Amino acid sequence: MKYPKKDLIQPMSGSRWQHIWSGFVGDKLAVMALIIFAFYCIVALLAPLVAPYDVKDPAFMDLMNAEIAPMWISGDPRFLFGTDAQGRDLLSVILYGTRLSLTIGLCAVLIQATLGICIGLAAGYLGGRIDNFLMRCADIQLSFSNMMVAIVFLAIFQSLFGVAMYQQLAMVMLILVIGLTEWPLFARTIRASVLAERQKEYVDAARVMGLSSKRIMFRHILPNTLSPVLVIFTVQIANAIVAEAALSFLGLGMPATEPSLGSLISAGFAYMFAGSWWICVLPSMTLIILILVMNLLGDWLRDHLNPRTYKD
Amino acid sequence: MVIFILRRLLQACFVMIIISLISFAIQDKLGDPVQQMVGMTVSQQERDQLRNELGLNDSFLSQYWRFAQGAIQGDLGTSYYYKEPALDVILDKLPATLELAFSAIFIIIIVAIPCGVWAAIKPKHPVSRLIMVVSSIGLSIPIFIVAILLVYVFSIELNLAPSFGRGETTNIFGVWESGFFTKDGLRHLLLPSMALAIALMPIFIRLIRAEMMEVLQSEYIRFAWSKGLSAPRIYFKHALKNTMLPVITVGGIQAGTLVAYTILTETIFQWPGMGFLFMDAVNRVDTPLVSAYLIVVGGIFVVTNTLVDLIYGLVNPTVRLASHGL
Amino acid sequence: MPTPLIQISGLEKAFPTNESWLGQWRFQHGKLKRRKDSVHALNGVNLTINQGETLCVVGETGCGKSTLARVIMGLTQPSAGEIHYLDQRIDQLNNRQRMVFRRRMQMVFQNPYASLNPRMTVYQTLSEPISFHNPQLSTSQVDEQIDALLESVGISASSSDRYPHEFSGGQRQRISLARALSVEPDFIVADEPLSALDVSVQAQVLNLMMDKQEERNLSYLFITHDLAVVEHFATRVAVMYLGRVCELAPTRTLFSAPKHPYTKALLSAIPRLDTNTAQPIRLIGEVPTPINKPVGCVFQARCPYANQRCYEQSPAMMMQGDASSVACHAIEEGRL
Amino acid sequence: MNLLSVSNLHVNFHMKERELAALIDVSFTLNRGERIAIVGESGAGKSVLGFSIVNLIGKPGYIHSGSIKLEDKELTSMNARQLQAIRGKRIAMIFQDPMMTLNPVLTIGDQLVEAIRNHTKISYKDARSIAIEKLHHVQIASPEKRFDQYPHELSGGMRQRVIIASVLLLNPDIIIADEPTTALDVTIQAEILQLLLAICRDNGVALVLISHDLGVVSKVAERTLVMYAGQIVEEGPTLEIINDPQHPYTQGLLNALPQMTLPGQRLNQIQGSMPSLAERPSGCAFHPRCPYATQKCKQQQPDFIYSGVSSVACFLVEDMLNEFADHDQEAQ
Repeated sequence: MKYPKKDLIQPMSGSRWQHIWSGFVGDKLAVMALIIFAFYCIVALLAPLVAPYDVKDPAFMDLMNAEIAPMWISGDPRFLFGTDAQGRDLLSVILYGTRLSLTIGLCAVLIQATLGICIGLAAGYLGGRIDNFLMRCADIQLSFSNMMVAIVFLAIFQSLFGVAMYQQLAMVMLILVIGLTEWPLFARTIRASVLAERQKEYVDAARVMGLSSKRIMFRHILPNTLSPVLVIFTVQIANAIVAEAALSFLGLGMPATEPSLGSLISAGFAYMFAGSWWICVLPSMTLIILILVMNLLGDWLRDHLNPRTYKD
Repeated sequence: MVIFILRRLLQACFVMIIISLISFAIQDKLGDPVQQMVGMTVSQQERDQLRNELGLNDSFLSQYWRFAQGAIQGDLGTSYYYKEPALDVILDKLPATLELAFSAIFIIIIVAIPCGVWAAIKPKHPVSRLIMVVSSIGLSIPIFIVAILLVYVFSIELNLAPSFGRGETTNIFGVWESGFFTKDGLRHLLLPSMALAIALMPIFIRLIRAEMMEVLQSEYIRFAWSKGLSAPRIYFKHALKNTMLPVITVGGIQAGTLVAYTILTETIFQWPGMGFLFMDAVNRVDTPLVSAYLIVVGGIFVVTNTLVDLIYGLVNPTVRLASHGL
Repeated sequence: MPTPLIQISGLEKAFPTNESWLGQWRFQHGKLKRRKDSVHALNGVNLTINQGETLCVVGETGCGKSTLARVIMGLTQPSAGEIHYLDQRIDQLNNRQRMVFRRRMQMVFQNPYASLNPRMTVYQTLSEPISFHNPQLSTSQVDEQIDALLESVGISASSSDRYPHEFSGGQRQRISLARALSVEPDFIVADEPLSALDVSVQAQVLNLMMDKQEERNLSYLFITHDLAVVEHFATRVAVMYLGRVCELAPTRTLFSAPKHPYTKALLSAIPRLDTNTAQPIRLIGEVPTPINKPVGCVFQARCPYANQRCYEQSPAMMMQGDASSVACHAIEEGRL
Repeated sequence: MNLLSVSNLHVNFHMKERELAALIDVSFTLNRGERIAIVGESGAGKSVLGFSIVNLIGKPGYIHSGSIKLEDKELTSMNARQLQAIRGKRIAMIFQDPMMTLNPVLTIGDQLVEAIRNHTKISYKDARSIAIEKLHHVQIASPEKRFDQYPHELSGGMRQRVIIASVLLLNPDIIIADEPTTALDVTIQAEILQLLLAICRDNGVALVLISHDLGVVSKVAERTLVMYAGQIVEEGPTLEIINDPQHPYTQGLLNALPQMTLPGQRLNQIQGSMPSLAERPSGCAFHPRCPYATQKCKQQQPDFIYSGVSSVACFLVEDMLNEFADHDQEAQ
């Protein structure tokens, strides 16, 4: 039987991405967060061009200029944000520090995500004993907290290699340690959503069609598990940056010669009591705003990509 | 119940074996005990002999077996720096850390639950908005910056509380050095425990709010309203208990973070606890102390996780059924 | 004489309960024993589906009717028993061998909101099976087929680039049916396809299914709990209880003269529009969970006519005079 | 005096962009001991109506205007404390899914006793014995044992019985039952319906049954309201509505039932589906699906008129009545 033209059903209007986009533009906070985050990224990327001084220049460090207050207090036009105890221009150092922090955060989360997604997919897809074993490992790892594990391992490496040697390797070590310690979060999320999606009837429908399990996994299930991953991804970059900063603060991270935001704060802490608050406070503010913006973006994504809230 | 305990024990054994392997590897690879025991003047031959006597040339496994036996009897080696059994040194500092952690947990509980619940019940109220904004910002401030700010504001600028040390302590039962019973001790406790609490608080406030809001949407809460129950009864008897289930789970996970944060806090406030000792030991390459710390912390984790699971089982009747089998 | 299309014999399926290794230990008679529990969803099902007919399977939650559908479609492996498609045995095939039968047997699912992949447009959803099973077709041929298919189920072809969430429940169920029809099967298993829909929309989907049956000479295995739909739609009805078929009869016979005590109770419980029907027959207790493989008749615990034999011996399907078959000792013995 | 009278009730949903009307100008009355049913498909607003009676619509819905009177007390203007005294005590509710309605972390006993003790000042012991008596009343075996169990230890039918028992505790005047059997199996549905019916009859309780199943409604209710897109389109005695529906929607709904056609025949379907709140058509909300729709239906909303059988909001019926009236006049 053929239906006459006028009886054919036309769907309701509106599409998912339009919906999300209009929701995004409507949310001023999210737009602002995105703009600030983009600003951070651009500045970090272009740090060598934007920074008023070249941090690699031997003349950059000049003890004659040590501890000059920011421009709006000291009136010294050379240093917008003042200088630190070694006479380095704080603005340049912060720019490079941000660049470093972001790089470490991003690389670490990429490792986390790769590892976590692979393990999560394996556990969710293979099931049974492997799943049980992997998830038990994830539980144990999770209950130890990544900070704890990172501190312990970096401490061990530092005593193993000696401080001088360690400082050369610091960046790689940080990325590896932060990257390797937080995989359970990704793994558990992916596994949970793979299990949830596998239960759904569209997967059965695909199986009934005779599609291969690989195709079902990657074409049908995986795309549907990606939104939670995106959310975690954003939040985890923020967490990785914080972890890096904390480790650097403990003296287990980036050395003072190649400072990240964390080591800048750590170095500045000593001068707080001496009255040179800006050495510590300005990098702290930079860090806090960066983390805040990323958390806001993560929150927004969580609220809007979650299909459960999206339903109506 | 028996099953639960059996499973817990198995898991605990597994975890402790891993930790002891790691800490053994640290002791084994870092620092040469022979070097520590004898001076520079001893010849290579004598050293080798001593090595043999100490069993250092045995296979890794048999060395580990010896280490494990020692560990079970409470012998985790001797600290190079303090020249005392490592375990004793650690346990000496345990009360300080525990007191710090418990005060922080106490603060978190008495602040986070009311704030989270309020923000969930009255989401549009200005106070709730304030709570959410503050906790969003709080979530983004790393603990060491919180600590620095506290020091700067309360200690340097306002001079209200001391910024380092533990102050006066009293000895109770001959084993526990407590700072709870003197005014000075409490004053010293104030800033570190606040720093620790503030750093972990936002997670809990947001979690409690989110869970509570979800629970309040549920059918059984609607049914409770339709029975004409009073608002406090619905919020605190019907909703809060359900809200606490996921909060307890997250609390268990955050216990690990809490211990990690004590290291940071103790470093900043020079609080004479285990974390401070640990960082000192790392800087001094005092390997027995480092490995002893690991084992003690591992033990603490196992105990807290078991406790959390027990509490969860007590609150959630569906879990209790699972262990009815026996 | 109708030709049997699908023949099912002695089909069993037990799902192991998800307990950890430690949880399997039990104290029994003062001894610690290890025992693996499993839920017995199907306990020996024998059914034949004829060409061009609609066989409805009815039963309450947990009677194993959905498991039956999944086992026939090869989504779940049976624990025992055989399934034949015409004269070929299909229950032990691997994925590649099954491919031939995938084109002939298709399935429509219960939940219109979960049975379509939310990340795929209607076009993608339909083109995937068509081009997968007909690799020789060019893109334009596939497009043509999709347009024709959509219009044949009453959906405008111009909406093929829409995502499932833009359609209503009834429309999604039409798309589901279109997907099942896309490989031109001759047998469709429909697992409660109407239960999530509103009455007025149910009628639309049911009409569509009947139209397609007429058009393509389809056979349906229609699984439902709604007896009104069964009465209207089915050629024959199988009543299931706790993993067994307890009565199988042509629709009219079943509704005019139900025989098995369970069927009687079930039919009397339908809330019919006419207000002067008899009081529903009350059953004792509720459907038990089949943790242990049942001994004797599955219905014994709730049956008002159960005697010692019912507790010990499982009744076999007995052919009755009016072309129905019933598995009941009471009827066999003439007690009922 | 009517026990409950709802008049000109408007309920809106407050959305980000705009206000959506969920109930439009709903009026009905309920007498003491009377059993009425509200019938409609999902999205018709029947649950919203049920919840709005005790002001439990839930965000983002709110009562925009209209009045709901329990005897002479206006419910819409009551404060939270006054409403609490009404809920459970005078108007009780039964919900759709018994699996979700009981609090999973409290025992059955806790949830029963608190309901009694909330409204009357009696000791725990007395409350317990009342609760056990009511559990017995709803035919639960060994109520003492069930009293201390948690909801997850009970089956669905059993839980719905517990819920009915908890509703009975305070002998309310009205029970609002929102799809009380939809989540249950056929045989258990029949038992629960019988139980509900017996309880209402025996105690003189008025019942508002919200259901999509006309079969269920015909078993229980004396009077039926048919809802479509937030409005009542037809109201009358259940038997009359089933045997002689006036509104095209009611006709369509009934004719779409499988038992209305011969087995194997095509069913009489209604085209299309119910519009969502945001896409409410102009004029009579049913006109895009109505086979008899005229230009007038697209532009104006029909008023409620009494057709001789039931009250209907439809121009078709109105025109027909007018024609008859004209005929009569001519004949005279």
